[in-house]
Amino acid sequence: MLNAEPGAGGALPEPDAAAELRRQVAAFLAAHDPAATDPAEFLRARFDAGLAWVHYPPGLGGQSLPRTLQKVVDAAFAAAGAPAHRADRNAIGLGMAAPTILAYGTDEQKRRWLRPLWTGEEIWCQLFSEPGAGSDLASLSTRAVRDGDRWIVSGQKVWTSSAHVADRGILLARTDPEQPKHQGLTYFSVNMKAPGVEVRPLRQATGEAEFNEVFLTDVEVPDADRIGEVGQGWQVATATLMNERVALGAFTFPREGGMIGVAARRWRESPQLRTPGLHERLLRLWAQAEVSRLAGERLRQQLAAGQPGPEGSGAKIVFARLNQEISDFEVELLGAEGLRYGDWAMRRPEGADFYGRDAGYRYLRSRANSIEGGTTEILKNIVAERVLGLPPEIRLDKDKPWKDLPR
Amino acid sequence: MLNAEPGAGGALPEPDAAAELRRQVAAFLAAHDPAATDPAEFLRARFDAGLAWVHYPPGLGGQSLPRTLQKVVDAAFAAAGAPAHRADRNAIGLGMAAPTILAYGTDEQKRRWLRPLWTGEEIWCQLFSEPGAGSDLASLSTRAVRDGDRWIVSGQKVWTSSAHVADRGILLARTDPEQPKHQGLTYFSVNMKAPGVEVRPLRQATGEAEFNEVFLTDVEVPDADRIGEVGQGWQVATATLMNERVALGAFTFPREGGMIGVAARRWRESPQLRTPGLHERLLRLWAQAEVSRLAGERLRQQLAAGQPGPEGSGAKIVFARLNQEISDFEVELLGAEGLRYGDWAMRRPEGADFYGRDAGYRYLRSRANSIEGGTTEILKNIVAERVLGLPPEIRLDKDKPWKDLPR
Amino acid sequence: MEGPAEVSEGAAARERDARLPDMTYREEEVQLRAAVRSVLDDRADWRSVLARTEAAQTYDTGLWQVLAGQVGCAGLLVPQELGGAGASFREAAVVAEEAGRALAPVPYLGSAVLATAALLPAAGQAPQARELLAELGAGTATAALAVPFATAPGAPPEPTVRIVPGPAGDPAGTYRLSGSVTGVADALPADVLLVPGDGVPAGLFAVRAAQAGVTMTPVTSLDMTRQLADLTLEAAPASRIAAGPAAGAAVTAALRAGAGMLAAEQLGLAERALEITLAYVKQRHQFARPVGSFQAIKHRLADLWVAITQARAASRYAAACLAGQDPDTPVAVALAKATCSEVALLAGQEMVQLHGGIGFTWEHPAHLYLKRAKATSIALGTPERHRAALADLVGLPAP
Amino acid sequence: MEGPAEVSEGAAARERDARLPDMTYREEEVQLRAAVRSVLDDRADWRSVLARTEAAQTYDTGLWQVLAGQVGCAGLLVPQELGGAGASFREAAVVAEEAGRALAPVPYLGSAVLATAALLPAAGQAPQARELLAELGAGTATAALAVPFATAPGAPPEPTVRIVPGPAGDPAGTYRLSGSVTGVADALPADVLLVPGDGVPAGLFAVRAAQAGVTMTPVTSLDMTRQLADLTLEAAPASRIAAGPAAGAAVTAALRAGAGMLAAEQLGLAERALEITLAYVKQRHQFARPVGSFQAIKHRLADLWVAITQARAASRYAAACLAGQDPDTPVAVALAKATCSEVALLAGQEMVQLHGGIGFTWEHPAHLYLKRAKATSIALGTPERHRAALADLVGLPAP
Repeated sequence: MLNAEPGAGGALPEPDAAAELRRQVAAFLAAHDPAATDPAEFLRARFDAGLAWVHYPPGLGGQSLPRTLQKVVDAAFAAAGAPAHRADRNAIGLGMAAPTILAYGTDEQKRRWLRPLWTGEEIWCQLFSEPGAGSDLASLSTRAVRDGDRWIVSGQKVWTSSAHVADRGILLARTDPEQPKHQGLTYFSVNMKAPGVEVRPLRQATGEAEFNEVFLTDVEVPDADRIGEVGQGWQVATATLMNERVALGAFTFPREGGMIGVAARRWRESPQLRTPGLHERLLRLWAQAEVSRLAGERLRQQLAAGQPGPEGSGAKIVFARLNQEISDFEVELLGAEGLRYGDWAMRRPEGADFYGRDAGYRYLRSRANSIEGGTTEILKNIVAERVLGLPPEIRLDKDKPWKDLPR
Repeated sequence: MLNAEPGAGGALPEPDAAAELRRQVAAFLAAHDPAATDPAEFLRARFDAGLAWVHYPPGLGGQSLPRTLQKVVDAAFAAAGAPAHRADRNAIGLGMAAPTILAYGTDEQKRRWLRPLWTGEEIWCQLFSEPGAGSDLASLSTRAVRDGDRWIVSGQKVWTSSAHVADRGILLARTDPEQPKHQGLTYFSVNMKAPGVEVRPLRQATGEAEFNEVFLTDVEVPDADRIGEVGQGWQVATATLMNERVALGAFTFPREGGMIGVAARRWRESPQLRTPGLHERLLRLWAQAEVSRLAGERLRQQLAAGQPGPEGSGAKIVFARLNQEISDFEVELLGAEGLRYGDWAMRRPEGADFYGRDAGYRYLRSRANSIEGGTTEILKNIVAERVLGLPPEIRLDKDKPWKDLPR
Repeated sequence: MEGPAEVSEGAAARERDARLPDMTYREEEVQLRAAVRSVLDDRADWRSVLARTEAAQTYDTGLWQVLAGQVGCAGLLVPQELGGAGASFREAAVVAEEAGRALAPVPYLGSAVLATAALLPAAGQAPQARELLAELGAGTATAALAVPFATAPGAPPEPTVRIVPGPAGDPAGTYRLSGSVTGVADALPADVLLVPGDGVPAGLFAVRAAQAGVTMTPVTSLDMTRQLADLTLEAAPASRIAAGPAAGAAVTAALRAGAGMLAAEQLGLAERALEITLAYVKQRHQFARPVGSFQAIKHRLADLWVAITQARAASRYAAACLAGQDPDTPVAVALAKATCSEVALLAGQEMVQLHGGIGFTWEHPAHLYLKRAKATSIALGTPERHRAALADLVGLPAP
Repeated sequence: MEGPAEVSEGAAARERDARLPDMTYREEEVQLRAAVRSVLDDRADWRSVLARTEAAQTYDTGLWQVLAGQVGCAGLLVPQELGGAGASFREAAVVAEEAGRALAPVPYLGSAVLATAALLPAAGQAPQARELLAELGAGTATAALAVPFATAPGAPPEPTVRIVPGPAGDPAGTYRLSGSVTGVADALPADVLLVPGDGVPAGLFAVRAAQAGVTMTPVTSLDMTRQLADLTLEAAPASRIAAGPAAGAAVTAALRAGAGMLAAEQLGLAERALEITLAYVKQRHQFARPVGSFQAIKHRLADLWVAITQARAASRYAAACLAGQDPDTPVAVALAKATCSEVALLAGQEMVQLHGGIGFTWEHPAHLYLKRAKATSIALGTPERHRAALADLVGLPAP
């Protein structure tokens, strides 16, 4: 999938290409006055002009240019006060669905889905995890049964962000229970407004619901909305998840930028709460947090120098552990105040709000950091097997038909 | 094996039995003046009088009395200044070999071996572990091949305490490589002075050698020295090891009696070495050590009240961890002095000397606490499977012939 | 090879060990446990506990009536001459363990332990204390000790409530109190508040909750199963239970007993969290195997079980010392609260993690155990504060 | 779902990040590593390292000749105008990593790092410093900084050596020193000792080892691969390298650089310990499976590997800061020494444990790694002392 990414090379050297792009944006703006054009109309036109994501192919919003040039275009549009495509509202669509559609979709699917996805007119969500299939995603049970040129889908999905606002979802479903589990899966795009799709908020320990459960009851999916071949679903989904992992590494922290900054500030502001034992813990956590920041920066430097290493595999393990230990420390530091909680009311936030809420929230929310996006246990298996070359777990489930596996 | 232990009940109520034993000892002492009798002769006579180990059967040094009465006899002999049988020099003989012989030996073997074992005239050692068979003892390779009424034994044993002073050893050897590993083993008693037995000290990280390697090269063992049936070796050895485990639980600690006492004294004596971080660590370790002592005492109280629980399974795990953490702390507390070591000279001590040597020795020697007598990893498996009822590891080695197993 | 004990410093040490109090569960304690568990199994399954957290009344007064009145949990520590059971902290700890297992939303710790223990020293002198103890023991009233729940036994804070002048018509023996106390446990269902108040002399006062001048504000609490309250007094009528140093000593004794019983509660919590987690990992399959068959999971659960065996010894020792008024009680309570706090927190955190996603949802008990574990690790003194207390108690001075 | 970074405090923060020095290994550093490793693979396999610990000379002067003279390790930090390589602490750290991997019994840390770093500040003023640097860089002499190896950078102890009056015939510029220094690293093979001495003014003095009045007593050391020595001076002739505050500053700078390079050594040690352990658990079978196929073992090794990735970042950051005389150097060195000490110790302890019995025997390298790890965790400041230094450096004040 990473190799299928377009725009690895461009026709022009970068400075010239940048100048050319700026010329194109200027010409586009001359033809479409941002102040006078309907925002959706403007974005659709921008897409059609190949100025949406420049590393995508011509006709699909781009010009097959290097990805690094995207910032040139974005800056030029932003400077002109052009309407934004609200990438934050469609993270799964842009980060996971779009590259998958590009790599595995038919020409017709690309034409149909990519433009409204990019403009934000269609929000996408991801229907992968199930109550019975978490770490072992390939064991999922949601069934898709063929019926002529359509599929009838039934099952339950879980941990679905944005499902309550989404127009479409990428769906992994079992099309052949007689096959071993990785081979009986097929990948679809499903209309979230279709009959039989029911979205319920999934309330979590913090009191709120960032995620949803999605119940699928005899949902009709046209075969035209299948992405990839029948039985190829695992391969397509793996590519999707690889895009997720690539996306995670792209952020940067300043010193004391993360959770440790909150704890350090609280320490500085609260001399009356300090004790020798807490001081030891804080210094240890501060050192670990700063070193993990340095490790992240070092990884970025290596990538920039063309020396990718396996070090990234450990970053999420460390991140989760530190978030948990630091927030644990913070609640203890607060003492009496730590026994109070902001609000248990059920809400629908867009995501975790580590810095807008209180210490108790941070403590609870960070518990999920070692579960979501790959449990720490699974990540350690990956490090042990893929990085250290230790023998894999004995697997009894790879070759038997899925229907015969214990569940 | 525990059920095979003799002396579970006695004919007389305990106070009467104690008085009767005291009368017997008095009569014995009247007949054998401790000051005037050769010590070995005295001990042999004491054995023959049934006053050696009173819970053993008549004719084998005892009177089938409850084990708790032993202290009556020992106290009476000690008060008279009678020669001791030096139990400390023959811990494996008394603790492991003797109960095994009693349970599985022939009458002739019991008559031949138990008296000199008890008197200390014959020291025993244990030839079980091998370089290739540690945690997985049943995979051992030492071969015993039958040749008429004798066996020819070849192989290498390791971690053998007292082998360099021992007269006899209990030996586990493979007699049938075609059988699955637990079924092809047989248990022997071997003469440590026989041709082909070579004992070499096994030097350890501390510089000294508490243990030996024993090389067996075509050693002849009479079939009369086989203990138990051919192929029954695993069962017999399991009984031996269970006696080892029972022996471990019999000690008691006062507060600050163990390694923590050394560290606490050092702390009290050395104000100049104290730092806040070390203080936190010491308080934590002190609390853990004291709680582990309470847990041991609680276990003893439960046993005394006839409520045996599984809690003992965790005691050695905690003991090893604390010994290691406390000695680690102590070396760090010492700082500059911790960089020095007493003596790397190769010596042959009887066992670990945790309190006679320096902090560096304690640090190094305690590393073995989580390996010897069952690794912490194996003990955790035992807790998980036998106490918590979690599924056993997938085993691929139980039913195949030993000779076909990967090694 | 080495076993867990080369050291045995002779007869003197063995004698001292022989003095260790009985840390087992005695027959009558086993029976009490069964009685309490049976009630809680019936009336405090986790779904009803969860529902209660969002009800108007977050305490289950009906359940408390059964436990207090029928099972006799409220009067365990009340002397027999006052109608109580005249039992000891050993039995009280057994009830605390069960309350912890179920996260029962009842004011057992606040009323039957903290308030009762604060009243006991005054029972000889103050008739009000005797009357109140009789009411508490019979379950006809509940009380709460009005100190912040985070207070550690060794460091009772300065009173935040003062004696103020009352109107001319006050009957003799009536005081008036003003001030506020934040984060009080088990105050919401309390009929009577025991309030440390400043004045000449300072004292411990009993204040009826249902009267003018007393305001109780529910606190949104991290532990939803034991909701705290902020208390405000405005010239609220009060009677004095103890005065001067006796008042401070009563509060300290109550906090120490409370910390010991809270440790027992944490032990019960940890045990139950492990049980639920074990059941889950045995039944939950991933990769066509029970999750509990993976060795890394097995070892973590073994670690937790071992930690619980240690916590149980510490908790039983504290209960036995409190019961016998052993001079080692301050050490025992510090050990128990420090140990059980950390073990309960480990259990709660492992419960969430080993359940995976489901353990992070509202509709699963894991978060209730986690929140109780985290809150109780702070309540009545953090592990660190209890270990710091050991420094003086056992002579390991700070730098 | 959440990734490792919701926070990004805008452009200012990103700019500060952009200022982070290069923490990768550059091409010339990779080449230097290969050259050093090749020599050490040839001449410092673990059996010869073990044998050396019981030889009369516990330092391998032949090996040091090769590393210093042929590979140029001794002169990395010596300026080019004095015949050195004029390289930086980045390259010096690479050599330290390799020395740590092999536990090489050479005075690299003592002579090429500690003594060299102590001389560098004086190179502008003192001709003796220049001459000595040239000798050290060329490998024709080695030196040691005569402070106890346990000394942390922030807390140089009071000098234990004093200037004493010399005989009448002493040449001008000659001082006489008396006193003793215990536990000095890399002193045994040293030709010259750099001794902090008390007097008016106090100073840093160079003392030739092979002369009357200098006694060096080998210490039986926990780390057998770097044997310490106790030094006694009795009116030993000395020349002054630096005086007054400059002397103290030179010692502090040397200790800080030494701590940073020792962290690199610990990183190398940890990596090699992990490699050897991995090779063992892949090949060692118990229960007819490689020991490394058991998940609990796999997860522990994964934990160790993750810890090493963290240690590498800390170590490279310290080396880069030292190389660039970055104002963040004190923070960087404290982080590196605290982190790498703990990771090396973890690696050494896991190496012993995961080898089982064989890892506890003399005839296996595990104990050598363990002893080096434990000793270096104390040397030049324990992790706790380095973290305590952070309290001031980053503004996290003690209670």
